[in-house]
Amino acid sequence: MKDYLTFALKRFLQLLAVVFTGISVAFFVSYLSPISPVETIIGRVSGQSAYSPQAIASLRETLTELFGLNVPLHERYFNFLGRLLVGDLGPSLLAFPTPAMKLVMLALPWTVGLLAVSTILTWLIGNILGGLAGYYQNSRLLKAFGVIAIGIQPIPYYIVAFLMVIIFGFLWPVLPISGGFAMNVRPSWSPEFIVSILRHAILPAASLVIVGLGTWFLGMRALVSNIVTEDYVTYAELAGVERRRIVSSYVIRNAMVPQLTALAMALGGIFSGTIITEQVFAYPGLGTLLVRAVNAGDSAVVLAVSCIAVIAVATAIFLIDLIHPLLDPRIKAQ
Amino acid sequence: QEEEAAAPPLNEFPREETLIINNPEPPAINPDMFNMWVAGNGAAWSNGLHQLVLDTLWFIDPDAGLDGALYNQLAKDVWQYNEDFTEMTVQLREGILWSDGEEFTADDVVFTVETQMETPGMVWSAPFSQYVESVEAVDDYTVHFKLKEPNSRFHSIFSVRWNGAWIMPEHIFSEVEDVTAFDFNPPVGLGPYTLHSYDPNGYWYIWEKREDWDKTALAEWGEPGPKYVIYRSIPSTDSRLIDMVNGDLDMIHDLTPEGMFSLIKQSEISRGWFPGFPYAHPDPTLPMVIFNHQNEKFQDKRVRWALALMLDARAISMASYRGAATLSAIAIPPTGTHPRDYHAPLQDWLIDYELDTGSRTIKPYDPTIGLQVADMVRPQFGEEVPTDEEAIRTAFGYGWWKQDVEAATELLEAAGFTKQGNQWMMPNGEPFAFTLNTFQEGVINRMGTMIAQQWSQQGIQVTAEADPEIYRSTLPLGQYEAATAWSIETWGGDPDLSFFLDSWHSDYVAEPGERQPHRNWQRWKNPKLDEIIEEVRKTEFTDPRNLELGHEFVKLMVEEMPVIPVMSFNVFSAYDTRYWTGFPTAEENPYANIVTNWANSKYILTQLKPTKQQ
Amino acid sequence: MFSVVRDLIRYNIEFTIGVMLVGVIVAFSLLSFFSPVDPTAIYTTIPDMPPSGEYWFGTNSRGQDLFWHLAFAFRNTLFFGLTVAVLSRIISITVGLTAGYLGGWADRTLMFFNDIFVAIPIFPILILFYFVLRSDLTMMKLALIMACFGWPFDARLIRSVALGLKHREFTRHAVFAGMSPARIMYEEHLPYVMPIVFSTAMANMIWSIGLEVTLAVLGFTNINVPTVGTALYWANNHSAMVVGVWWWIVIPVVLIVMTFLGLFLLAVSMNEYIDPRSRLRRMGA
Amino acid sequence: MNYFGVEREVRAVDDVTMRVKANEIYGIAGESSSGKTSFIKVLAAAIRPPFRIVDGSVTYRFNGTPIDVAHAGEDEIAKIRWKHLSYIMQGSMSVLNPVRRVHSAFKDFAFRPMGLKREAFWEAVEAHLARLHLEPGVLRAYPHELSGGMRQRVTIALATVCQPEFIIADEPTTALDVVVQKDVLAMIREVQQALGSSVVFVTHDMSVHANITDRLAIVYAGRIVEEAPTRTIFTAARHPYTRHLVASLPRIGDTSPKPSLEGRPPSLAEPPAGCRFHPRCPIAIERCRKEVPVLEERPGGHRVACFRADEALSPAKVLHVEESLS
Amino acid sequence: MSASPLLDVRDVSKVFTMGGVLSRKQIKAVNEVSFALSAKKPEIFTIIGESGSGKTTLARMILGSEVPTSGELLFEGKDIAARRGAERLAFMARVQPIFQNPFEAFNPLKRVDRYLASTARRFLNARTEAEMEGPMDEALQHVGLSLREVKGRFPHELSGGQLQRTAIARALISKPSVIVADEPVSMVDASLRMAIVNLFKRLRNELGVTIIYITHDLATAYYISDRIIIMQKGHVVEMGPARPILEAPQHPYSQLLKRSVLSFDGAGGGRITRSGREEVDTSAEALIKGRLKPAGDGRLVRVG
Ligand SMILES: Nc1ncnc2c1ncn2[C@@H]1O[C@H](COP(=O)(O)OP(=O)(O)OP(=O)(O)O)[C@@H](O)[C@H]1O
Ligand SMILES: Nc1ncnc2c1ncn2[C@@H]1O[C@H](COP(=O)(O)OP(=O)(O)OP(=O)(O)O)[C@@H](O)[C@H]1O
Ligand SMILES: [Mg+2]
Ligand SMILES: [Mg+2]
Repeated sequence: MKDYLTFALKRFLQLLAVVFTGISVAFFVSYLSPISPVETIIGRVSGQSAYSPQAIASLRETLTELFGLNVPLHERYFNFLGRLLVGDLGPSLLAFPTPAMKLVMLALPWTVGLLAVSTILTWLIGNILGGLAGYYQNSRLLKAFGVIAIGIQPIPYYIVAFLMVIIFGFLWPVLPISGGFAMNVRPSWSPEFIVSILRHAILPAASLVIVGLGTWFLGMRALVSNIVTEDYVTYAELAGVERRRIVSSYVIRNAMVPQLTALAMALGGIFSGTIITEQVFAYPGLGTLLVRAVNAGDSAVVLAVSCIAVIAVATAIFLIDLIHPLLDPRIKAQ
Repeated sequence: QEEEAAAPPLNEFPREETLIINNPEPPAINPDMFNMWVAGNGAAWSNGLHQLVLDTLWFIDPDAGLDGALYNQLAKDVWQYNEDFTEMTVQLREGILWSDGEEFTADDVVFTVETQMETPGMVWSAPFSQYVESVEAVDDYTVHFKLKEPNSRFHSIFSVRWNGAWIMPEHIFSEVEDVTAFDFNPPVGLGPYTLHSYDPNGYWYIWEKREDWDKTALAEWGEPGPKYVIYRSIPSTDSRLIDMVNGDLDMIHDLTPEGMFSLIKQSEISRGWFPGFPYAHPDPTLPMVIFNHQNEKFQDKRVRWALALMLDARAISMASYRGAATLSAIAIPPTGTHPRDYHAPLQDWLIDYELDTGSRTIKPYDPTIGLQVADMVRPQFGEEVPTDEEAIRTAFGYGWWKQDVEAATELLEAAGFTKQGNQWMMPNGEPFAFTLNTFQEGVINRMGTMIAQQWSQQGIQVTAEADPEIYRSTLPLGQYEAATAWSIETWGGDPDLSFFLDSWHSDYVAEPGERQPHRNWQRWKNPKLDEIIEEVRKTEFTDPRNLELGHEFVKLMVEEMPVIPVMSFNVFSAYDTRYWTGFPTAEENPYANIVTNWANSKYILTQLKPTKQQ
Repeated sequence: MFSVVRDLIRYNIEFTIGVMLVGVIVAFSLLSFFSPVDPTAIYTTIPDMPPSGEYWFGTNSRGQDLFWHLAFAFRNTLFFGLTVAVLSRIISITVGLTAGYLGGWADRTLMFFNDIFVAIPIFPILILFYFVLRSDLTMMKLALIMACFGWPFDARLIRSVALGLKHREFTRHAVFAGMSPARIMYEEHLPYVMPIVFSTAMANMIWSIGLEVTLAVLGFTNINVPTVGTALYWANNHSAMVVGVWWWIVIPVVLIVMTFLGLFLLAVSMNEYIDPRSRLRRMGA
Repeated sequence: MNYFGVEREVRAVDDVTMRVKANEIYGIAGESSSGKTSFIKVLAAAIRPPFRIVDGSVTYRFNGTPIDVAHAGEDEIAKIRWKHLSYIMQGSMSVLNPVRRVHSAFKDFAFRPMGLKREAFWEAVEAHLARLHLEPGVLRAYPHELSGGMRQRVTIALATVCQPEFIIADEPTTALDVVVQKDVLAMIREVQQALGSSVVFVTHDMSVHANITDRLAIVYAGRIVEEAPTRTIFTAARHPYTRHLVASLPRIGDTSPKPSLEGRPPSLAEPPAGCRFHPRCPIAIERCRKEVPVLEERPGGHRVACFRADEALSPAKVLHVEESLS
Repeated sequence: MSASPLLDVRDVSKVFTMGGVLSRKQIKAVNEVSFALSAKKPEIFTIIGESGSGKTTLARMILGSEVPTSGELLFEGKDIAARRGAERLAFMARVQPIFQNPFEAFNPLKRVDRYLASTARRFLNARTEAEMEGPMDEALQHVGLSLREVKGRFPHELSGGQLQRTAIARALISKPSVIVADEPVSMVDASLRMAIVNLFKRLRNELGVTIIYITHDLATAYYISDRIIIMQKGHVVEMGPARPILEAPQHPYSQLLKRSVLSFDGAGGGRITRSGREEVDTSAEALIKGRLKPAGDGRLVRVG
C-alpha cells in the first residue's frame, strides 16, 4: 500500500508538471492572438454614435487600463499564475467585469453532461457491439453492422447532426431541435425539468453517438479478434464455460484496459468538440463560448477553458494510470 | 429564485397570446447582464431588451412609420434648438411609469447624461462628454441641454434608428455603488413589457406585457397584441426555417436567399417584406465597393470610374441575391423614403449624365437594369416577380451603370494604364492587382467574389479575401486596398444624411495606420464634400434644404466615384401569419422595418392581432 | 513488390475492392489537373442543376460545376489528410519507438511531452492560427499544425508495443550483431508497429479531415480553397439541405465514404499481409 | 484424421489408430511439429476452424455409452467435458485468464459439472488442491503471482478437480525446472492412480515418458511409427527412429559420443512419399521410398510401422550414425 | 603464465528492485559469484541451476548488458561495465551470445543473413559485399552450413537446428574468444540437441573458443563440460571440475538436483517419486550463512 502511495505521489507530481506546462503554453498561445479585445469593444461602441478620434483614444486608454493590458507580458504571466493558485482566472474581457470562470461554469455543465454521457454511451455501445462482433465473427448481423460503422465513421459530424434535425425536426417533427430544455419549465430537480432536459438531449446525443460509435466498434473488434485467439479463451471454451461468461469475463474484460485508456483521452477531447453540436442544435455549451471568446480576443475566457481542458485531460490520464494496476493485475507500474 | 426552485411553476405560453421572434445574435455571453449602458460587459440587446423594455426620446423609422417616420416617444414634441444650435430643450411626456411603478421624469434624463459623462467606458460617455456642457431638469418634464459647440444634430443621440441613448432609471442606478459592475437584473424599463424569464444560457428571453402598459409611451400607438414575447437565438439559419414551418417561430430575422425562396414555396402563410420576389427587406445601408483612398492605386477618379464601368450589375445581382437585389447607382440606399426623395427625382439627371472617357463622352447610366434583372428571374419565379414598372423599380432598383468595357479601357488608358495581353499595367509599370476584402459569408461575400471575378476577367488581378474582421479592424485601421462593405447608412425614413455624412468630414480622416472613426472607411477627403457637411451642420434637421444638400452630395459622389455604390442591404426577414396578423408589408402598409433586432420593431407589436385560427 | 500487389489483387477481394475505391477517388482528384474550369470562379454555369448527362454531379447554387469543383476539393482534402497522417505518423513512430526502446529518462521526457500535447486543447489554437494567418492559412500550413497535435495517442500505442519488443530475444540478438539503436528501432521494431501505423493512419485521416470540415463549416479556414470542408461550408451558406440541392452534400459525402471504405479495406488487407502472425500462417511455417 | 491449414492443406495427423485402456497413462512422444498437439486436439474435440477433421472417429466409452466426439454435436460433447473428459492444454502458462483470480477459473470450469453446493464445492476444491500440495491461498492469487510450478499444478488441479475418467495432457511440464518437474509428474501419477483415470500424456521428453507412462506411442511427421509398453520402447524398440531417440539420450556417467540425427523433419504440408522417415533413415531401402509402411502388430502389445522392423538388427548397427555435422 | 585471466568474475552481485505498484521487493538475483576463465585453455564452462537461480542474470552481466550491483567483471583485465563506445564494440566482438530460442532470436520478418552481415560490417569493418561474405561463409562452414544455404532466407524457411547453427555462426564471425550460450538447446528437438552440443565441443577443440554453457539439463552438462558451477537462488553452491561434481555432488542442493534427473532405469515402471525438495534446506538463510570451501578434488562446496 505504501508503495502504491509513493507511486501515486510521483505520478501526481508529474500531473502537476504537465498541468503547469500545459497551462503556461495555453497562456502564451492565447496572448498571441492578434485580436485586441479593446479594439473589439471600441468598434462595437463607436458604431453606436459619432465618436471623434479623441473619444476613441480616451476609451481605448480606459479599457486598456481596466483590462490590465498595459503591463508587460511576463508580469501578466506571473499575475496569472498567482491568481490561478486561488482558482481565479480574472475577469472576462468579453463581459467585463464578470469573472471568466462564471461564464465558463454556466456552459460547462451542459458540455460535460452532454459529452460525457454521449461519450460514455458511445464507448459502451461501441465496445459491447465491437466485442460481440470480434467474438462472433460469423454473425451476419454484426458483420452488417461493421460495414455500416465503417461507412458512417468518415461522414462529417456536421452532416450527421443536421440530418438529425431535418429528419426528427422537420420531416417527422417528434423531438425538440433546439435548446437545452423547454422554455416553460424552470431549472430545478423536478421531473418535468429532467424529462425536458432528456428530451432535448436526445438528438444531440444521438448524433454524437452515431458518429463516434464506429471508432470504438472497430477498435474493439480488432482487439477482441486478437484476444479470442489467446489460450485462456480457447481453454475456457473447451471447459464448457458458458458463452456469455466467456464474452464478458474473458474477452471483454481483457480488452477493457486499453479501451479505458482511450476513453480517458476521448473524454479529454470533449472540451473543444461541441461547437458544431451547439450551432446545429442551439445547445448550450462551451464550444460557442470558446469560439466567441477567441473571436473577441477574450484571452481570459480562452484561457479559462484551456485550463479546464488541460486539467481535465491530464487528470483523466492520471486517474487511468492510477487505476491501471488495479484493472490489470499484471501491470508493474514503474 | 430559491423558492422558485422549490415549487417550479409550469408556465404555459398559449400560442395565441405569444409572439416568438428570432434574435439574430448568438446566445448571450453573459445572460444575467442587462446593464446595456456599459461598454463591453457582455449584455445582450437584441434579445428584446432594447426593443421592448427600454425607451428614449425619439424614434426615426427606416420605413414610412405609422404616421410619419418620426415618433415622439418619451419626448412630447420634437427637439427645440436655440438659434445657433448651442442649446436644446426637450418636453417630456407626463404620466409615464417605469415598470416598477416609479414615475419617469426629467431627472432620469439628466441622470442618464451626467452619469455617463462622469463614468468613462460607458457606451455614450464619449459623445456626451464631447458635446454636452451641462444638462438640467428645468422642471419634472423639461430638460435643458447646454452644448459645448453648435450642433444641429445633437438630438440624434436620443433618436433611435436601430438604437440610441436609452434613458436610465435614476431611482435604481443612483442606489448602485459601481454603475459599471451593476447587472440591472431584473431590468426596470419604460417599455410595455417586463422580463418574465430567461434561459440561464442565454438562448431565449421571455417578456411579459405590463399590466400598466398604457402608462408607457408606446400606448399612444395602441395596445401591443401579444401577452408574451419570446426572443430566441437560433444560430443555424436553416433551423429558423424549420422552426417557422413547424409553427415555433413567428418572425425570422434573416435567412439565406435560397432559404427564403424555399420557405415561400413550402408555406402559404409565410412571407417577407415584398409580397413576391425579391421578398427581402432593404435595410437603409448601402453595400458598395470601398476604395482605400490612402492607397495610391485608387487616387485617380478615372481609374475608379473605369472599375465601375467594368462591372455587370445584373451578374452581381444574380450572384449575390439570386436577382433579389435592389440596385442603386447613387450613394443613397434605395430604401424607406429615399426612392421618393432621391432616386426618382435624380433619375433624369442620371440618364443625362455624361462622362468624359478621355477620348469621348458617354452616357453611362442604364435605367433599364432593374427591368432586365426582373426579366432574368421571371423564368424561375414566374408570378412572384412583379410586372408593374413602378413595383419593379422599388424592388429591383431604378437603374445602374451599364457595363462598358470599351469606355473603361479608354479611361484607364487616359490615366496612363496600359494593357499587356490580358493584364492591365499601372503607370508605374507594375501589374494592376489588388485584394478585395469582403464579408466572410452571406450575400456581401457573394457580391465581393463576383466583383473580383469580373475585374479579373477584364485583366485586373483582383482576389477576394473573406475577412471575418472587416468591420473590427480591416476597415477602421485601413488595412485593405479595396473592400465590399458599406460606409453609408441613413435614417431611411428621412432624407437627412447626417446619420453618416457628418463623420465623412475631412477633419476626421485618420493618418494611415491610425484608427478611422466610423464611417468614412474610404478615408476620402474632398473640399466640396466638406462644404456640404458644414452647411448641413448649420441646417435644422427638418429643413427642406437638407434634401437639396443631399442631392448635391449624390452628384458629387457620381462625379468622383470615391466608392462604387451597388445596392441596398436586403435582409431576408420573414414572418408567419399562422398566429398573428398585422405585420408591415412593402405594398400596403410599410409602416415599420420587420428586421427583428431593430428597436423600431416594437411598433409592429401594436398592430398585431391574433389570427384565432385553430 | 509488383507481384505482391498482383497476388493481393488476385486473392484478396478486400484488397481489390479497396484498390478500386481508392483508385477511383485518386483518379477523380487527379482529374482536377486537367480541369477546364477555375474552381474559384462563380456563376460560370446555371446554378442548382441536378446531376445529369451534362453535369455529372450537378451544379451548385454558386453556379459551379460540382464535378470539377469536387475534383479540386478532393485533391486538396486528400493531400491534406495524407500530409497530416504521414507527418503525425512520423512523429508518433519516432516518439513511440524511442520512448519504448530507450526507456528511462528518454521515455519519461517524451511521455511528459506526450501528455502535454494530449492535454492542450487544439480547437482554440486552430482558430487562433486562422486569425493570425487568415488567407495565408494554406492547406499545407493547416496540415502542419494538425500534424503537431495528431500524434500523441498513437505514440503511446506504439510505445506500448515497443516496450514488449525491447525484451524480445531478437532485439538482444540485434544488439550483439552490432546494430545501432536507430537501426534496431527502424529495421527490427518498425515492421511490428506497422499494423498500428496503418490503422491509426486511417483514424488520423478521418480525424483531420473531420476537423478541417468543422473549421471550414464555422468559417475558420480559407474558404476560397476548394476542399470537402469548404464545399460543405458553401452548401450550408446556401441552405442546400433545406432547399433541396441534395447533390451538393450527398455527393461529397458519398465520395468521402468511398474513400475511407477503400482505405479501410486496404488497411485491413495490408495488415494481414504485414502482421507477422497471419503472414507466417499464410506461408505455412 | 487430417485437417486443413489456412492456405495449404496440412495433414497434421494422418491415419492414426490407437486405443487407450482404463486406468493407464498412455504416452505420445515425437519431435516438435510432428503433430502431437493436433492429434490431442482431435481427441479433446478441440478442433476449431480453420482446422477440420477429414475422416475418422474418436470414440469414448463413459459409463458404457459410446460417444464419437469427432462427429457428435457441441451440446453432446459439452455434457461430457470436464465431468468425464478433461484436457490440460499445451502452454499452461497462458491458459489462465490473466486479469482474474484463480478461484474464478475454478468456479467457471468446475462448478456446474460438479453440481455441488457452494460450500461443498469449495471444500472439494481445496481438498483437491491439497492433493497437489497447493495451499488454499492460491485461489486468491492472480496467475502471474504464481511460480511456474504452482501455475502448472493449478492447471492440473483445474483439469482433474471433477475427477474425470479421461485426462488429456499436452506437455504439462516443459517450462519447469527439473526439481519441480519431478514433483509435478509424481503428482500427476498420484492423482491418476487415486482417480483411476486414463491419461494421454504428450511430451517430446523421453525421460519423462520413461518415468510416467505405461504405454508409449512414437509419432513421426503426423504418423504413429511405433507403439508398445514403455519398457519395450526403451529396451527393444524396432523402428529406427525410436532407436535413435533412445540411443541419443545423454545420461550422467556416460561419456560415450552421442549421435545426432541429420536432416530436417519433413514439412507436413509436403510430406515425402513412402515412409516419412526414409530421407533421414540410415537403413532405408528402395521400398521405403515408395510404399507407406503400416502399423503392424507384434507380440507383447507392440505395434510398429517399418519394413525392416523384423530384421532385429543390433543397436550398434542401426545407430552407426557418425557424430558429424555435415 | 600470463597474469590476467581472460575473464575474471569477482564477487559479483546483482540486486533487482521489483517496482511493483502494490509491493516492492528486492531480489538478489546473483550473490557474490567469483570465477575466472583462463585465456590459455579454452573450455566449456557450465552454469547450472534451478530456474530463477540467476543464471541468465550472470550471463547478461558477463555480456555487459547488465551492470552488477557490486563486485566487478574484468575481461582481459578491464572492467566490462566501464566499456563505452568503441571499447564496448571491441568487447562485443570478443564476447558473443547465443540465445535460447532460435525462432525468437531472429526477427521473423527479416532475412537471417542481415544479422550476419551486420556483424561482419560492424566488428570486422567490412565495407563491400565481398568483404562481408568471406567471413560470413567461413563462420557458416564451421557450423556445417554455407552462405548459399542461408542467404536470402527468412527464419521460417529454416529448421530450428539450422537457425540455431546460423546463430552460432553469427557469433563466430567476429572470432570471439568467449561465447555465452544461455540454454541453447532447451528449445530444440531431441534429435537436434546433440548436434548442437557436439558442435560446442568442436568449437572448443578446433577454434579454441571458450563457451559458457548455461543449462538446467544435467545430462548434457555432464556430456560436454570441463568445469561447472551449480547455482541456487543466486548463490554458487558447488563449483569445480564437471564430472566429479555431477557424479558425486556434495552440497545438498546439488544432490537434490541430481536426484531429480529422471532416470531411464526401470522405464515404464510408472513409479515416479517426488524429488524430496521439502527435506532439503533450500532457504536463503542457509545459503547466506554458508561459505565456499575447497573439498579436495578441486571443487568448492558451500558449507555452513
Ligand atoms: N494454426 C495453424 N495453421 C497452420 N498450420 C498449423 C497450425 N497449427 C499447427 N500447424 C501445423 O500442424 C503441424 C503439427 O503441429 P502440432 O502443434 O500438432 O505439433 P506438435 O507435435 O504438438 O509440436 P510441439 O512439440 O511444438 O508442440 C505443424 O506442422 C504445424 O506447422
Ligand atoms: N530485469 C529484471 N528485473 C527484476 N527482476 C529480475 C530481472 N531479471 C531477472 N530478475 C529476477 O532475478 C532472478 C534470477 O533470474 P534469472 O533470469 O537470472 O534466472 P535463470 O537462472 O536464468 O532462470 P531460468 O532458468 O528460468 O532462465 C529471478 O527471480 C528473476 O525474477
Ligand atoms: Mg504441441
Ligand atoms: Mg534464464
